[in-house]
Amino acid sequence: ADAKKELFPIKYANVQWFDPVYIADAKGWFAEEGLKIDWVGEVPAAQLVPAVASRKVDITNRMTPLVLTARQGGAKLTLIAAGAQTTPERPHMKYLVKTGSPIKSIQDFKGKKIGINSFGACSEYVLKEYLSRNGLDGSVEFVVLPDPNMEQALTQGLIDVGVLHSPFHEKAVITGTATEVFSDYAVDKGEPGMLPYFTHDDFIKENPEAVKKFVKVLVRASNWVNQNHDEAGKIFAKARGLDPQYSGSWSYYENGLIQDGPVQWWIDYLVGIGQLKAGSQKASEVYTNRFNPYYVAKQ
Amino acid sequence: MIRTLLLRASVAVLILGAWEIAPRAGLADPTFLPPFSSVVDALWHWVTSGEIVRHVSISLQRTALGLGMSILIGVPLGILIGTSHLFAGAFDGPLQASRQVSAIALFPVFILFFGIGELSKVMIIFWASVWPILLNATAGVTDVDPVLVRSARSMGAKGLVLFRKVTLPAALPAIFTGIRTGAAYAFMVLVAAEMIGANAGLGFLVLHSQEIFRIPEMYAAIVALAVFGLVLNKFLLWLEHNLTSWRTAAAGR
Amino acid sequence: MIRTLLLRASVAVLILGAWEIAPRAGLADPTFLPPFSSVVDALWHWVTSGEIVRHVSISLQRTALGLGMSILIGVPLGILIGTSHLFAGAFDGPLQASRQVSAIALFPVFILFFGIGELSKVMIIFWASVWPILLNATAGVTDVDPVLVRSARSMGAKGLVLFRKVTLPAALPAIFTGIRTGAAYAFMVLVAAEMIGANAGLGFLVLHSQEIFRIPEMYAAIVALAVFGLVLNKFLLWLEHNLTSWRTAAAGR
Amino acid sequence: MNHPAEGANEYSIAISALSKRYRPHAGSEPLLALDGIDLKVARGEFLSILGPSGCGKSTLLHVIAGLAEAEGDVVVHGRKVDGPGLDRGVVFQDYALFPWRTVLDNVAFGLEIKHVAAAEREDVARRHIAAVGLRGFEDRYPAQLSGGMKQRVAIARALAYDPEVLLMDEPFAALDAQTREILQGELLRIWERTGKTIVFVTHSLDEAVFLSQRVAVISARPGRLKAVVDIDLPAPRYEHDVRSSAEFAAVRHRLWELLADEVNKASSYGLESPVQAVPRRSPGVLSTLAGAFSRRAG
Amino acid sequence: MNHPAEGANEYSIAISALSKRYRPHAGSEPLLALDGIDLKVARGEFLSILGPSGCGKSTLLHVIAGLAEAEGDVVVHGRKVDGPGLDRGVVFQDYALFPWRTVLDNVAFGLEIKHVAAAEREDVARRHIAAVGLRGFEDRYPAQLSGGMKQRVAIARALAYDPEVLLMDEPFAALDAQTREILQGELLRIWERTGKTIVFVTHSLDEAVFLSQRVAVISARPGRLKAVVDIDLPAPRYEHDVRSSAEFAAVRHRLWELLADEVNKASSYGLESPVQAVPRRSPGVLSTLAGAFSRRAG
Ligand SMILES: Nc1ncnc2c1ncn2[C@@H]1O[C@H](COP(=O)(O)OP(=O)(O)OP(=O)(O)O)[C@@H](O)[C@H]1O
Ligand SMILES: Nc1ncnc2c1ncn2[C@@H]1O[C@H](COP(=O)(O)OP(=O)(O)OP(=O)(O)O)[C@@H](O)[C@H]1O
Ligand SMILES: [Mg+2]
Ligand SMILES: [Mg+2]
Repeated sequence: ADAKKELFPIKYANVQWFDPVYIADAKGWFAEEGLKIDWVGEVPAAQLVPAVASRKVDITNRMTPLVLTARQGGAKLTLIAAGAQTTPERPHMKYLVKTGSPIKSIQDFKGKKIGINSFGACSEYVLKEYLSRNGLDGSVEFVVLPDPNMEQALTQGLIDVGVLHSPFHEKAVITGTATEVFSDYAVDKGEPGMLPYFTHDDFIKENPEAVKKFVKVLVRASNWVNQNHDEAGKIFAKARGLDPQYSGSWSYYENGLIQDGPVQWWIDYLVGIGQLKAGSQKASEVYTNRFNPYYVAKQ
Repeated sequence: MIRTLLLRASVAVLILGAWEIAPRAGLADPTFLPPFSSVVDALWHWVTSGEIVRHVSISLQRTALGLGMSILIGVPLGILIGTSHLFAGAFDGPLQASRQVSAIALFPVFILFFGIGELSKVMIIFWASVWPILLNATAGVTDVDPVLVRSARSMGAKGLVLFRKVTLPAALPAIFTGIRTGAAYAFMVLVAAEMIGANAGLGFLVLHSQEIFRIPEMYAAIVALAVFGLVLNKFLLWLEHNLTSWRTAAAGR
Repeated sequence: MIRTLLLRASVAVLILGAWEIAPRAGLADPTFLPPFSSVVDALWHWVTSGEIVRHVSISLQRTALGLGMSILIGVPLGILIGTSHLFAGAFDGPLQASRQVSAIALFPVFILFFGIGELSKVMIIFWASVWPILLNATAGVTDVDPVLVRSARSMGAKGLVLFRKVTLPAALPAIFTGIRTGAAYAFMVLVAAEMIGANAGLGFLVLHSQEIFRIPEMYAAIVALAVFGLVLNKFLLWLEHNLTSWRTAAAGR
Repeated sequence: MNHPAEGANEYSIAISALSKRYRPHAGSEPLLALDGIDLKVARGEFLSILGPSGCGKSTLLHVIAGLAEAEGDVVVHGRKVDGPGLDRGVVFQDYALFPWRTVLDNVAFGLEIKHVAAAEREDVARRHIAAVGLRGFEDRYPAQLSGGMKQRVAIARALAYDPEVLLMDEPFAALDAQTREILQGELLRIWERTGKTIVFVTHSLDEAVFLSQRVAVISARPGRLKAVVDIDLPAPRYEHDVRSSAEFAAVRHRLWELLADEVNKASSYGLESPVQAVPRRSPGVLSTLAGAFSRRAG
Repeated sequence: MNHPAEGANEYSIAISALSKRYRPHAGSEPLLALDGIDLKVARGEFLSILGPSGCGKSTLLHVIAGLAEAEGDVVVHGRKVDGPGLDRGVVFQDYALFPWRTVLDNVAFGLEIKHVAAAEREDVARRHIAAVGLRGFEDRYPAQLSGGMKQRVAIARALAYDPEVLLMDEPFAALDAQTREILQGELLRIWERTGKTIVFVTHSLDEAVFLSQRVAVISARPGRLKAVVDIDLPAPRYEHDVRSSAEFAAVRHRLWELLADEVNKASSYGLESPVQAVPRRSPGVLSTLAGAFSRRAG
């Protein structure tokens, strides 16, 4: 009972997408390390970075470019684990069209209306990069739509292509309303598809042990997910109240180790489009693996 | 009486009937507008499982706190602006500017200052509902019949006494209209408020149901929200009726 | 006059000065509350680049259309409810229920019926702003002094003429209060409306700046929104003042 | 004098078994304001209604105007009254001017309803405004006028409108004695020229006697028709100094006596001991008041 | 009779060089409502103010009450008036009852302000309500009363409050002749017993003569003090049939003459041709009206 009292609380938001933290929490692995996930409830995706930056949430995961722009904006954030990875089977995003649509490849995107969940992040940039590599610069129209409304907009023909994340793309594909044209694996084999975990620098300074333990549990859970996708999906579905048939799970970087590549990809891209000042951010300063037991072991 | 009830009932049946038939007849996509009966099913399920109580009570608490704060702050402030030229001159500008700004736009600011706990939700509701309350309180006290004020002043009433015995009762109907409008807006932003850091509440239920593709549940939550709002509104009307009973007496023949 | 202006100016300077100094002095986290000057910088950048024009004009168009619809529908409907017992009996229930429901909760329904183009944005603004307009129009016509109605009826005025010449002018002040409250709410949901299918507009700018953590830009957009709202509000006040000039004349000494 | 003929067709207004109940609070005992009034007014007649305050005079006028519902029948020009009509014009006790209209537009209101052309409308309205001594005030709003001025606007408005029957509720009460006498004379002139039927509520005995062919006296609550008194004074009354005549004094006295009881009843309503009609040396109605004062002063 | 002594300390109210301007529209020519009024009222005096409608009587009362600002000085009991005070009570021309208070609570209002204990307050209020003949109506709201009843509530309210100076704006105008005479008598009794200073605005010559020690006559717009007339009638007037005396008739006539010009000026304000004071055979003020009617009828 005493040990329970001393569990260190980590303020954590209930994110809409798949997250191994749900698995580890369900399996009690955090408690084993003396941690407790203090669920603060749902926070809109757009508010996750501000929430961590203002220390109302301790750790969360969002795409790298958002962390980079936030750092430029003055937020003291650091990536502490690699998180999800785009693989051919389990990509970060899928480009869906209504079943039966004549759109079959990137070439068919020309002049089409594309639904994305926000500007300034993966949905916009990865597709833009892919379009420009195919000589289709500026040939599409982007409109913002929340992920939950994407499938509806596709069905009603309000958009031609929807950029969907898990578990929304699973639902749309499984119900047969939409078909995948390709996934973000198409761009540099999914290099920009990393969905890393990050926290506030002050949190690291004040609670290095807690960060270490968190990363340890996270890596354990991520590795477990990589081995048990179906079961992981079920646990996630249960935690979210989701119909298990629509639940998906992501692939995770081996042992949660962050590499230069995905981070540098984004730095280069953002500098290229003028969103980041050249030389202002170095990949090695943006992330750290020093809380990762595997990294420490390697040292 | 009976005729009105019949009329009301038939209009309700008509609307709900259309809702039931449209998706079934293929006039609307049942994935996005499921038949009303499935919505009732979902609602019924929550009721029998008792789950609805948890959501309603937390939403009620947030609304009551937010609206309560709006009343406690909006009414006196509105009255101050309506009565004091100095105050109106000084604060009218900033207040007018502030009220243009949506709570949704201020999410990061709310998170920064009030966190993501109950306080931020209450503050969002407060932010949305305080403006009509303030505006109507100001209008109420400015529009008080000068003849009555003159009469009371001639009897030595001034300052707070004048305010309490004349300005306030005369402004009460307007203040109540403001409170009812404010309550409606408290409801409107309940969903927005429960976007931040919630895991229970009717607004949360709407959003969450949508996220996890439970569309009938989403509508069930919307219906529950509407019913909840109606009940609150009726309560406020009842309160208003009792506090300004002289108006009914005057109109009654 | 000059004293009021001075007072206003000094309060404004005080507030903006505090905004400038607090983050610089470390009293507030400059990441979240950047000094006012950086907000002005961002705003100035938009102005010189002319980008602001695009956002303001599209937001203005959406607000004007939504609010215009609210007035065109809310005022007559409110009046009908206030004057016709039959109508009130039939539609009061559904309307009261509807107004409890947040536009945000209804996103799927709006998309279903109005798509993701301009129409859905206009409808969201309409949805938010129509209720106070309707409510106040109803209150306005119900509260018309019966003595005046009696007097007009005795001169043979009835039906539409009675309405046009007595009920409407008597209810006008209340209707205007409703329109101004409605306009404030049109503004409040502009941000929500521009969550759907937008790629321009002040609300969009707020959200987008938030997403990419450009906090000074976010505040700049909020300030632009507030200024825009203030201008609209002043315009409505001016209109009200001109249409109900008899009130000023009565109060003027 | 054009005394009311008894042929049914000659009646402008025929009231039978008229009763009116008010319900002060929902579910409370109804208050009987008028009780079984039977009254016929001939075409072209000038009838005044006298009675103590609160006896139901305004109520009766409203019922005739079709503005209030009541039990019993009111027939105007052979048609049962079931609402206000173009044939009856009302001057209200509480002015009832439209605050958002200028004096000119208030006076023109009735003409607007009758679809009189704008130019003629303004012309007629201006003449009526001048006639009640308010030239120069055409563009004022009612809130900018004194009490008496408002009342004069209300009179001009009802006259401008030109209905067959005029129902006037203490129209001259707020006027000064002189203006009042002038307007009384003018009202009689108008009545003679146009042959309007006028029902005139007043508190003033002199006014009732000077103006009317008949005076109906209503009793204190509940309002019952106590008496109808014929006033047989020579016409046109404004051309003689009728007020100084012996007949005038006699009729006035008769009405005074009729009223005295009623006023007593009305004033002592609920008092322990009824008071004399015109208390001279006896402790009067306000003696309790005086008592209160001396207690304070002492 | 207790004629005003000239010692400065004896004055209850001293008005000097009082002018009041209204501005009907922003930026428009101001309207001069009162022009250079000089008037002193002795302690315990009963002064009436007479004048044509719209001459500024109500305005003058409001200025004395401290409810309206004006140029010039008003000194009450040696203190310059700069707002309303507990020493002056007002009965307003337009009742000014609080619609959300019952009759009882309306009458008790002034006592509430004076922090009289609840029980005594109710007791005093009930006695005053009974005294104006409204017992049984304690729980009614003003909207449920007739015009005269409202006025009586307003009178009871001002008396219950017991101020040293009473400012009354046509308090009896809406009452019937009988109640009016009764209340006039009672007002005199109260005045005598309590030694209050009363400033009384009225339209009625008879009322002014019967009640007052002095009558101030105000001229038509702009309101100037035209004359102050002493009324030397025996006291207590309610004990004799003062109204029938020759002195009464004489004073009344003097006032009539003073007023006649003014009323003419007021009524003919803006008319092409001024009208005679009491038009007998000549076309009167409303002749244009009559013309309008016959044109219609023809
Ligand atoms: N608020 C106001 N704005 C402009 N003019 C006003 C206002 N109040 C009164 N007046 C004007 O001032 C003049 C005097 O008004 P006041 O009410 O004092 O007259 P009065 O002598 O009491 O008349 P009455 O006997 O009809 O009550 C009038 O010409 C009136 O039109
Ligand atoms: N709306 C109402 N609700 C309840 N009672 C009312 C209402 N209107 C009038 N009464 C009552 O009806 C009675 C008659 O009122 P009415 O106004 O007809 O009197 P009146 O003879 O015109 O009096 P006055 O001479 O004082 O104007 C009064 O006792 C009054 O209290
Ligand atoms: Mg009456
Ligand atoms: Mg006056």
